Amino acid sequence: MTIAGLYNYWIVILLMMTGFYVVISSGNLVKKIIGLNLFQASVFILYISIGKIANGHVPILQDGVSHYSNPLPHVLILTAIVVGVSTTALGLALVVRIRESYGSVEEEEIHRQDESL
Amino acid sequence: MINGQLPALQVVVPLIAAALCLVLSRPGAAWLITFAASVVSMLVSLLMLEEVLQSGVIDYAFGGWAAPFGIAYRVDIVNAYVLMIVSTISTVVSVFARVSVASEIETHNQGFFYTAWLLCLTGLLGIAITGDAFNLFVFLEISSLSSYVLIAMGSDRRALTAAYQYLIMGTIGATFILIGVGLLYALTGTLNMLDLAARLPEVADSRTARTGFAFLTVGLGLKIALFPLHLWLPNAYAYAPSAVSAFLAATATKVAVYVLLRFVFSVFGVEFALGAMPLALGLAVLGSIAVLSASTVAIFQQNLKRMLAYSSVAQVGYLALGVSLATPAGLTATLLHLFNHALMKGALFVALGCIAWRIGSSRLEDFAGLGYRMPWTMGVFVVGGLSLIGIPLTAGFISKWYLVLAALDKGWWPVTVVIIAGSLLAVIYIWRVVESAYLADPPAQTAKAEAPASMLIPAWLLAIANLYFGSHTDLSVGIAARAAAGLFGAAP
Amino acid sequence: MTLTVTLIALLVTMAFALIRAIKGPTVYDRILASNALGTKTVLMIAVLGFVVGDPELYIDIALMYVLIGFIGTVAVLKVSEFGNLGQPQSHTDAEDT
Amino acid sequence: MIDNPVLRIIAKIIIPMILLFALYVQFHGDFGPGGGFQAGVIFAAGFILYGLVFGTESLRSAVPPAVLRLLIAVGLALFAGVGVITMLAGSDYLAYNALSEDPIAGQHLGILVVEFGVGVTVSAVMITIFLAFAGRNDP
Repeated sequence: MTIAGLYNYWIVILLMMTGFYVVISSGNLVKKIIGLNLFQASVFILYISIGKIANGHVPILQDGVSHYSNPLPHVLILTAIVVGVSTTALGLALVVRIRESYGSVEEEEIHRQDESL
Repeated sequence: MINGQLPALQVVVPLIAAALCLVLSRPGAAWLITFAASVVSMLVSLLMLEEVLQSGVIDYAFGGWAAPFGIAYRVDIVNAYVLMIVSTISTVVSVFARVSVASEIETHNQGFFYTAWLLCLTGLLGIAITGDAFNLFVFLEISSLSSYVLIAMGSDRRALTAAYQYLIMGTIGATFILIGVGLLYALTGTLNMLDLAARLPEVADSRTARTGFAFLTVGLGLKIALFPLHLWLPNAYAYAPSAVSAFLAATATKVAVYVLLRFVFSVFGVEFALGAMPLALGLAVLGSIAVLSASTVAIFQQNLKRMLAYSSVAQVGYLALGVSLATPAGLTATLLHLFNHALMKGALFVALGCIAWRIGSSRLEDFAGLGYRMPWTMGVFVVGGLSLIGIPLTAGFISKWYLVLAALDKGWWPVTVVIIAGSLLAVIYIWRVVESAYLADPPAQTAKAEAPASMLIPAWLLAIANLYFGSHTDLSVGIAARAAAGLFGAAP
Repeated sequence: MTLTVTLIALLVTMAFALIRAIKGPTVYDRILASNALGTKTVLMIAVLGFVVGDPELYIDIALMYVLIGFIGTVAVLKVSEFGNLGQPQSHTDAEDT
Repeated sequence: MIDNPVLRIIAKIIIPMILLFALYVQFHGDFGPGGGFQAGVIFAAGFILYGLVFGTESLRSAVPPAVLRLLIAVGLALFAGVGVITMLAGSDYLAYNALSEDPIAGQHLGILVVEFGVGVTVSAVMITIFLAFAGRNDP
């Protein structure tokens, strides 16, 4: 029961490990960033699922509602999403520059070019 | 009135200066703003240090919301001490940066460079001052993102791959910290560090608390470049612009170490972090390996910036050893080394920056006869090197002395041996440089060609500070001891 | 009850669209499938608003999703057709380069 | 893509709607889902659609990079400026109560200005990012 009841954590762990695996195993710099995004997205889900309260309502003040979900994790994650977007943009910008100076986005090829210097 | 606002000013001044810098992208103006903002934040941090030493902790509630609801800044001796280190280093290095940056970075990018510098400073100061765990993550990311930009501006194309590597590893580390904070929040329902410290002991025996702690320490281990997680550091420091190497080497890992101390000692408490969890053993083992292996690797580096970067990894090992002792004496040594290492690495990297500016290289084979060509710059390098080794009458000696004493006090003989072995290895890698600069056959051209005064003055300031704090220990040791006692004594 | 049935029907069609987006032999199949998926998502958000009991909040979100989704489709089409996002180039230009 | 009449007409119809909706999200944030971050992104999305259909050159002449850079700084300055004003009024940083005689009116005014600053910065940053990537191959 608890194992099925905590399904949100299973989803988080699955996503997290998928993302982490992509970051570590992929030799393609763009794919690494995709993996990183997946990894971060899993944490966003972790936070948001923590904030949900059973039968809780959307946390906007309304008449006749007394039971709200916790809005704080949403606010925190909004900030974290902005950070994630900035990281992605910066990472992709670096990949563009790397591609311009090395002519490749494959890690092995870049290492080979650096070694031969 | 202004005194009460110091904690906010500490962060807001560099932030507004960054916005100004972005608009006035002319290099001269941008540099002036950076310098002015650094000076102002240095003054603010000194005033706060003074106030904290006199009258105790400063609390500051953002937006007028009191601590558990709003974001609260809380300055005690440890914070004020770290803030002082960061802002002072930024001021000194920014003096050096004007000429160095002008030669290494294209004119149209210099405005962005100084903007990123100020944002990095904002982030580092924010990490040190905030009393809110999530706010800490945000500032951590501000400083990390801007330091990726700063590193990528290095003139070598390998700076790009180094920055990319740092970005991937740094983001993983930051996300780990985010997970840790999230788990703590799920457990206690608060993000304020004081509240966390108050509520954690009740639930410390749960699996969530242990998982959160593990995520936090691994994430911070990445940020402080503790031994197996240090792979991003050597390349990042080696290919960054000289001024950035000096600034980051002297501040970034220090602030991350501060965060570790804050979480271990203030939030989780000594019994849980170093007693119930195997952190002390882990830090001792990894710290020892870091000192020995990184120092050994440093000996074989031809690029001196890379050599100093590996030496930084070794110094992180000393810091970890001090923490692992779990005694006030060990913590004092760590805090002392935090300050002294900022001074010596600042001096060494600034001296290297002067040399790179003059001869356009930081490789060992180009150092032949440099002791005669650039006597003043090499003087700084030698002083910094002696301090790094830990020769008496330099700052490095003091911190190592305290570290050895603390280890002996605890009866940890092997740690003492490791520290002394690390110093001997440092003798070797510094000696290689000195030998090549003074004793090797000088090349034909031996006319004196010094770096300009605006680069030499900050270099010598740092060198003199190394000597001063090597003989006048009241100030540094006094503050470090009080800060350590504060961390051990009570909640933040 | 009707709302629940609607939701289930939407989910089924979304699943079909997803299968086509993964399998789709050509780029256009995938784009069309993902676009259809986007449209279904908008509908689902609107229906969810009625299920939860305050449609006004959810309509805002649905509207935003429509507007942004359109831009995404245009961007993907442009990249697949011309290979870049920048120029306002016509089809003939692209074939020259 | 400018040759395609369908796309051109649709874009011309939809862009004003996107911008209007962004303003709605920006200023309705007190009562519904919304706020500066979201509104900034939606506002930028309108410009990005324009850039996609009519080319980055046209977008760049509509909002020159220097203006974008200024807007980033202005948004940040609005945010920080409100804090400085509250500090000058003798209260803590970003304590909106000090902005007006009536604390509730002060709160409203403060959050409105701060969110507007956030929105301006976010939209300027998003357009800058789009131009930086999409406009790379420009001659």
